[in-house]
Amino acid sequence: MADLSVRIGSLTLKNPIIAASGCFGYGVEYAKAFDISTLGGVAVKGLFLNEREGHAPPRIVETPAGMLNAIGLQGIGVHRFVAEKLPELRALGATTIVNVCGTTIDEYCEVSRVLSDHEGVHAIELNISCPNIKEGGIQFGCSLLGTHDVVSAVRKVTSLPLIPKLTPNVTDPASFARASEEAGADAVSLVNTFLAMAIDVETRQPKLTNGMGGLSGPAIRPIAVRMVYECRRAVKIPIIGMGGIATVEDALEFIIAGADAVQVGTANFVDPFLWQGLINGINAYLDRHGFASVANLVGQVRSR
Amino acid sequence: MADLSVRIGSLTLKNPIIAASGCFGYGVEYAKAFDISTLGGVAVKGLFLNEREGHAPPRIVETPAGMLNAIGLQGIGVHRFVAEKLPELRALGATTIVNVCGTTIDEYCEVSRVLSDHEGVHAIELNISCPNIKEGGIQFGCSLLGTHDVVSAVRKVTSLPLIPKLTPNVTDPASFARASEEAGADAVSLVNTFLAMAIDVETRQPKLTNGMGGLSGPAIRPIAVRMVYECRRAVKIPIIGMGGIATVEDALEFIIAGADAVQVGTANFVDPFLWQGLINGINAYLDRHGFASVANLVGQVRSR
Amino acid sequence: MPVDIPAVVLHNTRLSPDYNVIALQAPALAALAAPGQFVMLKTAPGLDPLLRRPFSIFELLRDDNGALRGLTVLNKRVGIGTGLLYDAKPGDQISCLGPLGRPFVPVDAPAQAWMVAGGVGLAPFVTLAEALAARGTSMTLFYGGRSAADLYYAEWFEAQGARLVLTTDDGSRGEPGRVTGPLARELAALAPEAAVTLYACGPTPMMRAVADLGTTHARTTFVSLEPVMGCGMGGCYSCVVRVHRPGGTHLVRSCIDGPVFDASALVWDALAGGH
Amino acid sequence: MPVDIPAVVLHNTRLSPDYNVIALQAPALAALAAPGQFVMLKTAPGLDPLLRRPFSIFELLRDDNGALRGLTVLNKRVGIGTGLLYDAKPGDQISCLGPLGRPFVPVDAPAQAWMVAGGVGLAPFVTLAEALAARGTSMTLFYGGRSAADLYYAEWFEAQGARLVLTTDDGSRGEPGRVTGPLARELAALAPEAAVTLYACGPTPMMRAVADLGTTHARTTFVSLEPVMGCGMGGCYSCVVRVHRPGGTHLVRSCIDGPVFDASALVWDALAGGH
Ligand SMILES: Cc1cc2nc3c(=O)[nH]c(=O)nc-3n(C[C@H](O)[C@H](O)[C@H](O)COP(=O)(O)OP(=O)(O)OC[C@H]3O[C@@H](n4cnc5c(N)ncnc54)[C@H](O)[C@@H]3O)c2cc1C
Ligand SMILES: Cc1cc2nc3c(=O)[nH]c(=O)nc-3n(C[C@H](O)[C@H](O)[C@H](O)COP(=O)(O)OP(=O)(O)OC[C@H]3O[C@@H](n4cnc5c(N)ncnc54)[C@H](O)[C@@H]3O)c2cc1C
Ligand SMILES: Cc1cc2nc3c(=O)[nH]c(=O)nc-3n(C[C@H](O)[C@H](O)[C@H](O)COP(=O)(O)O)c2cc1C
Ligand SMILES: Cc1cc2nc3c(=O)[nH]c(=O)nc-3n(C[C@H](O)[C@H](O)[C@H](O)COP(=O)(O)O)c2cc1C
Ligand code: FES
Ligand code: FES
Repeated sequence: MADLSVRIGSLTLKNPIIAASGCFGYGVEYAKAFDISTLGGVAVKGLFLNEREGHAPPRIVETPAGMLNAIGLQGIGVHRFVAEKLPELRALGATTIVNVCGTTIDEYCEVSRVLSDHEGVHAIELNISCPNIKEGGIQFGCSLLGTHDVVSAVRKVTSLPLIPKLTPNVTDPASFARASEEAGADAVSLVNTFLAMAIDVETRQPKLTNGMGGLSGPAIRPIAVRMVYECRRAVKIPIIGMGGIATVEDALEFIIAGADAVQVGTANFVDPFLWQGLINGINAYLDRHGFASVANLVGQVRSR
Repeated sequence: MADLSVRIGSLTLKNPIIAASGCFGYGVEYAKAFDISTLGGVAVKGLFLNEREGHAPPRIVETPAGMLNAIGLQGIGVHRFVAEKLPELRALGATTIVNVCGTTIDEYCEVSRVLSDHEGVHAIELNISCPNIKEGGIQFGCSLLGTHDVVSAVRKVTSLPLIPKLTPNVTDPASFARASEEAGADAVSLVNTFLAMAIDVETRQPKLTNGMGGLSGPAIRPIAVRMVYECRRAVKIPIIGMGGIATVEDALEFIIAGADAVQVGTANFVDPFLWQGLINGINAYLDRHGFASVANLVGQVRSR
Repeated sequence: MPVDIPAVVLHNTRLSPDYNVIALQAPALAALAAPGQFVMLKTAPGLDPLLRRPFSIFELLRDDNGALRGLTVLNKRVGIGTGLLYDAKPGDQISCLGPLGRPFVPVDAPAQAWMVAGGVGLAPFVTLAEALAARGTSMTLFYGGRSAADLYYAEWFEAQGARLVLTTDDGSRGEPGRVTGPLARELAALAPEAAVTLYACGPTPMMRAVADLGTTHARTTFVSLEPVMGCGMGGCYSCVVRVHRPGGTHLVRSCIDGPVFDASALVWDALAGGH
Repeated sequence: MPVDIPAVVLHNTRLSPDYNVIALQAPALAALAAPGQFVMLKTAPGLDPLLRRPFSIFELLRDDNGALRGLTVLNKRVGIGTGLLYDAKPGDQISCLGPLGRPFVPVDAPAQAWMVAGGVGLAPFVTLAEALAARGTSMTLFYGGRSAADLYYAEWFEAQGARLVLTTDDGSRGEPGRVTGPLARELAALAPEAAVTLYACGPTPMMRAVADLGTTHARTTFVSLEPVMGCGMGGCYSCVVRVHRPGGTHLVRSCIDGPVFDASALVWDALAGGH
C-alpha cells in the first residue's frame, strides 16, 4: 500500500484523484451513488457572487472522442452555495475545492472572501479559463498580466490553498503557470477546455446555442499531457493535471508527465463509478513498480 | 452540377478537395490507386533545400480519434524533387502544391526560387508550423514578426500562389492570418498539428522517439473549425481549412465555417479511396441546397 | 441509488425499419425501478460514441417464477447510438446505468389516469400502467401513430385493463388525425367533478398541446421530457429546462428534477427549441 | 493496384488463447495477391481504433471449383486491434485494403528455398510455399514455437512437400531450443555449390540471427519486417527502416520498399528498437 497523499499548500489530499469542476455538479448529487469522501477532492461547479443562468440549450454536443460544452457557468452563486450545499458536503466528509469565477477582480476577491469565512471549504480553484463566457474568465486567463493581477489580488484576501486554473488556448501555458507561481498561487490546475465549434451542415447553424464551446474528453489528452509536461519544467508548485482522463493509465500518464494530482471530468459522465478503480489502479501500479508514494512518481518521465 | 472550382490567387482548383502535406507522400505513390488529377490539389511532403532524414522510429502513435506524428520532415530535398518526382506529377496531371520548409528565411526563399523555375508547380504552401522540428518552422509560425518576415521575403522571390500554413499552437491564429495577408500571401492554410505528447506508463518513456509529436485526426476537428471561423472574420484572402476531415459533412463544416478549400490528411490513411466520395458529396449538397457554386457556401454559417 | 450493470443483451426484436425492443439482463437495476424512470446506456464499448444515451425503462422482465430478470428498451433509431442499439445482437454487453430521474406518481381511484402517448413516447407508460393496474386505478391510453403498424403494444395495454383511444395520421386504425383530437373532445365532455390526471410523453409539440388542454380543462398534467442529456446524474447541467418559481423562472436539470414534470410548472416557449 | 473491400468475415477459428485465423470474403483482392504481400485491416468500424492494422495475407481461399473467394489472416492478439480481430464474429464486416508491399520472389530449382518462421511470422509463408510448390522448387520450413501446440499448420506445409525442421522452447515437439540452432548446423553442412535462398519472418532478433547466418554462409536471405505502419501506401513515412546505399545509409518506407527486404541491405542495429 503506497502513500497516495498529495500536499497542496496547507492542504493534504487523501489521494490524487479529484472530480473536475462542472462535471460533478455540487458533489452532493453523486453522494447517493458512492461515498464522495473517498475522493482526493471534489471541485464543485464554478461559482460567481450571484446566481447565474448560463446559456440556452443545447449546451453540449458530442464530438470524436470528446464533447463540446457551453453551459455558461450556470450556478447558484456563492451565498446560496455556502447556505445550501456546503453543510451537506461537510456532513459527507468531502474535500471540497470551490471553483471561483468572476467578471472583475473584485468579484473574484469577494467570492473568495465569502468562502474563506466558512468551514468546509478546503481550497479555491480560480477559474480564469472558461472559454464560454464573454466577460471575465478567459480575459484574465489569456493575459500574463491579468493572470498575475487576479491571482495576487485573491491571494491577499484568502489563506485557503489557491489554485489558478489555466487555459490551454494560449501559445505557452507554462508562462501562465510561472505568472501564477510568482503571484503566490499554491498550485495550478490545467487544462480547462479548448475553445471549439461544431456546425450542423443541414441548418448551417452552430450546434450549440452559444455558438462556440469548450472541447473536453479523451480527444484532448495528448495536448493536455504536453502542457502539464511543459509546466512541470517551469514551476515548483504542485500541478493538478486533467484533460481526457478515463483510465488508470491516463491518470498515470499525467502524473508521470508532472502532475501531482489529477482531475476527471468528462469520463465521469460515461462512468460515474470509475473512481475507486482509478484510486486502486494507481496504488497497484506504485506497488508493482516499487514506488513508496505517488509523490515519487511525479514527473518521472524518462527520455528515450 | 454546381461549380466546384476554387480560385487561389492566379490558380484555379478543379474542386475544393486537396490531399494534405505529409499524408500523401509525393502524390505519385497514390497514382496506382486512383487518378490523382481528379483532386483539387496535391500538397506534397514538406521539402527543405537538401535531403533530410527526419526522426528515428517509432514516428507515430495512435490516440483517441487521432494520432501523433513526429516524422521530422524526412524528405528528398527540393532538387531531387524537381528532378525525380515533379515530371511524374506533371505527367499525371496533378495540381501540385509544394509544402516548403526552411531553417532560415534564406532557405525558404531558395527552395521557393528553385520551385518557381520549374513547370508543374502550381502553388507554394509555406510550412511555418511544423511542431516536430527544433530549428525553423514553428519559430517563424509562433511569432507575428517572424511570420510577416518570412512570408514577405518569399513573396519577393516567387510569383506562384503563396499559402503560409499556420499553426494552431497559438493564442490567436487569426492574427497570424492577418500578418500573412499583410505580407502578401495569396491564401492561408490551417491547421497544422497540435503539439502533443503520449507517455508509455510501463517504460515511463515518451511513445515517440522524438518525445513530442503533432496531433491530427478527427479529435482536433472542433478546434480547427473554430480557428477557420475566426480567420474568416479576420482576412479577405482564401482560407484552406483542415483538421480531422473524414466525411462529406466534415468538409462542409469547414467550408461553412469559412474555408474556400479543404485538405484531408489522416483520413487518407484510413481510407485512401475516400476522395471521389468527398467531391461527389459536396456537389450533391450544393445541388440539394440550391447553391450554384461552392464559393457561395463559403462562410455561410448562420447565427442561432 | 443508481447502479451500473454490464447488461447482456437477451434479445433484440425489430418492430419496424426504425423501431426495436432490446432486452437487457439487469435484475439488480430492475429491482430498483419506479414507473417512468430511465437508464443511461453505453450503446457501444470504447470511445465512439463517447457518451451514454438516455432511454426510458420500457418493460420489466420477469422469469417464470416472477423474479425480476431485467428490462427492455423501446428504441427508435435516429442516429449513431440508437442505430447501434437497433443492430445490437444477443450476447452483446451494454452498460446500463440507472434507475434515474423522478418517476411518475400514479393516482389512486376514484381518480382516473389518462395516458397520452405519441410514437416512442409510449415507452414510460408500460411501467406506469402496471402500477396503476396494481392499485386498481382505471386508465385510458390515448395513443397516436403514423399508421396502424406503428401502434405497438396497444393490445398489451388493453390486456392491463386500459381503455384504448387510438389515432393514426392515415386513418388505417382508430380515428384519423392527431391523438389530441379525441383527447380534447373527451376532456370537454367530462363532468367537472370527475377527477382525471393526464400523463403525456411524445414529441414536444404534442406534449405542449396536451398540457394546454390540461390547463383549459383544469386537470393536472404530467409530462416526461426528452432533452439531450450528457450524464443523467445531475453532473453536467446540459439537460436544463425552464420552470416557473416564485417571482420568475429558472433552469432546472431534467435528469434529476425530471424527466417527469408537472406541465404547469414548465415554461413551454423555452422548450420549443430543444428536443 | 490495391483495392479496398468491405470484406465479410466468413469464419473465425481460435487456435489458442491468443492466436486465431480469420477468413475474409474478398475475391477481387485475393486475385491480385502475390506471395508475402499484406493487407491493411480496419479492425472496427468507427473511430476507435482510428487507424488500420497491417497483416500478412495468410491463406488464399478457394471455392470447390477452385475460384478465389478471399483470404485468411493469422492473427496474434497483442493489443486493441488484434484483440478485436480475435473476437470478430462471422457476418461482421472488416474493410480490407490490399494487396500491398513488395512480395517474396520465389527461387527456381535447382536452388532450394529454406523458410524460417517464428510464431506469427509463419503467416507470409503459406503463399510463398504455394508459389514454390507450383514451380517445383524444393523447400524446407524451419519453424520454431514455445511448445508443440504453437506449431500451427506444420502439417499443411508438409503436405505441400516441404521438409519440416521443428523446434520448441520446451522440447515438446522437434528439437529443443531456437530454430536458428538446426538452421546453423544445416547451413554449415551444405556443400559450397548448393544453391539455397533463405526466407525469414518472425521476431526481429530471430530474423537478425538468420540474416547473420546467411552472411556467414554466403546465402541470400530475404526477411519480411513488421514495423508500425500508419497507412501501408507510402503516404505517411511512419514505417521507415535504415538500408545501405552507395556512400552511406538512408531510411526507406517498408510498406512500399518492403516489407520484404534483402537482409544484407538492412542496417540491423537501427532495427533493434522498433518492432
Ligand atoms: C429521459 C429520456 C428518455 C428517453 N427515452 C427514449 C426511449 O425510450 N426510446 C428512444 O428511442 N429514445 C428515447 N430518448 C431519446 C434518446 O435518448 C435519443 O434519441 C438518443 O439519445 C439519440 O442518440 P443517437 O446517438 O441515436 O443520436 P445522435 O447521433 O447523438 O444524434 C442524432 C440526432 O438525434 C438528436 N438527438 C440527440 N439526443 C436526443 C434526445 N435526447 N432526444 C431526441 N433527439 C435527440 C440529435 O440532435 C441529432 O439530430 C429519451 C431521452 C431522454 C432524455
Ligand atoms: C507487414 C506487416 C505484416 C504483419 N502481419 C501480421 C500477421 O500476419 N499477424 C499478426 O498477428 N500481426 C501481424 N503484424 C503485426 C500487427 O500489425 C500488429 O501486431 C498490430 O498492428 C497491433 O495492433 P493492435 O491494435 O493489436 O496493437 P496496439 O493496441 O496498437 O498496440 C499494442 C502493442 O502492440 C505493439 N504494436 C503496434 N504495432 C505493431 C506492429 N506493427 N508490430 C508489432 N507490434 C506492434 C504496440 O507497440 C503495443 O505495444 C504485421 C505487421 C506488419 C507491418
Ligand atoms: C459540462 C462541463 C462543464 C464544465 N464546467 C466547468 C466549470 O464550471 N469550471 C471549470 O473550471 N471547468 C469546467 N469544465 C472543465 C473541466 O473541469 C475540465 O477542465 C475539462 O473538461 C477537461 O477535463 P476532462 O477532459 O476530464 O473533462 C467543464 C467541463 C465540462 C465538460
Ligand atoms: C504523418 C503526418 C505527416 C505530416 N507532415 C506534414 C508536412 O510535411 N508538412 C505540413 O505542412 N504538414 C504536415 N502534416 C500535417 C497535415 O498536413 C495536416 O495539417 C494535419 O494532419 C491536420 O489534418 P488531418 O487531421 O486531416 O490530418 C502531417 C501530418 C501527419 C499526420
Ligand atoms: S444530464 Fe447531466 S445534469 Fe442532467
Ligand atoms: S505506412 Fe505510411 S508510409 Fe509506410
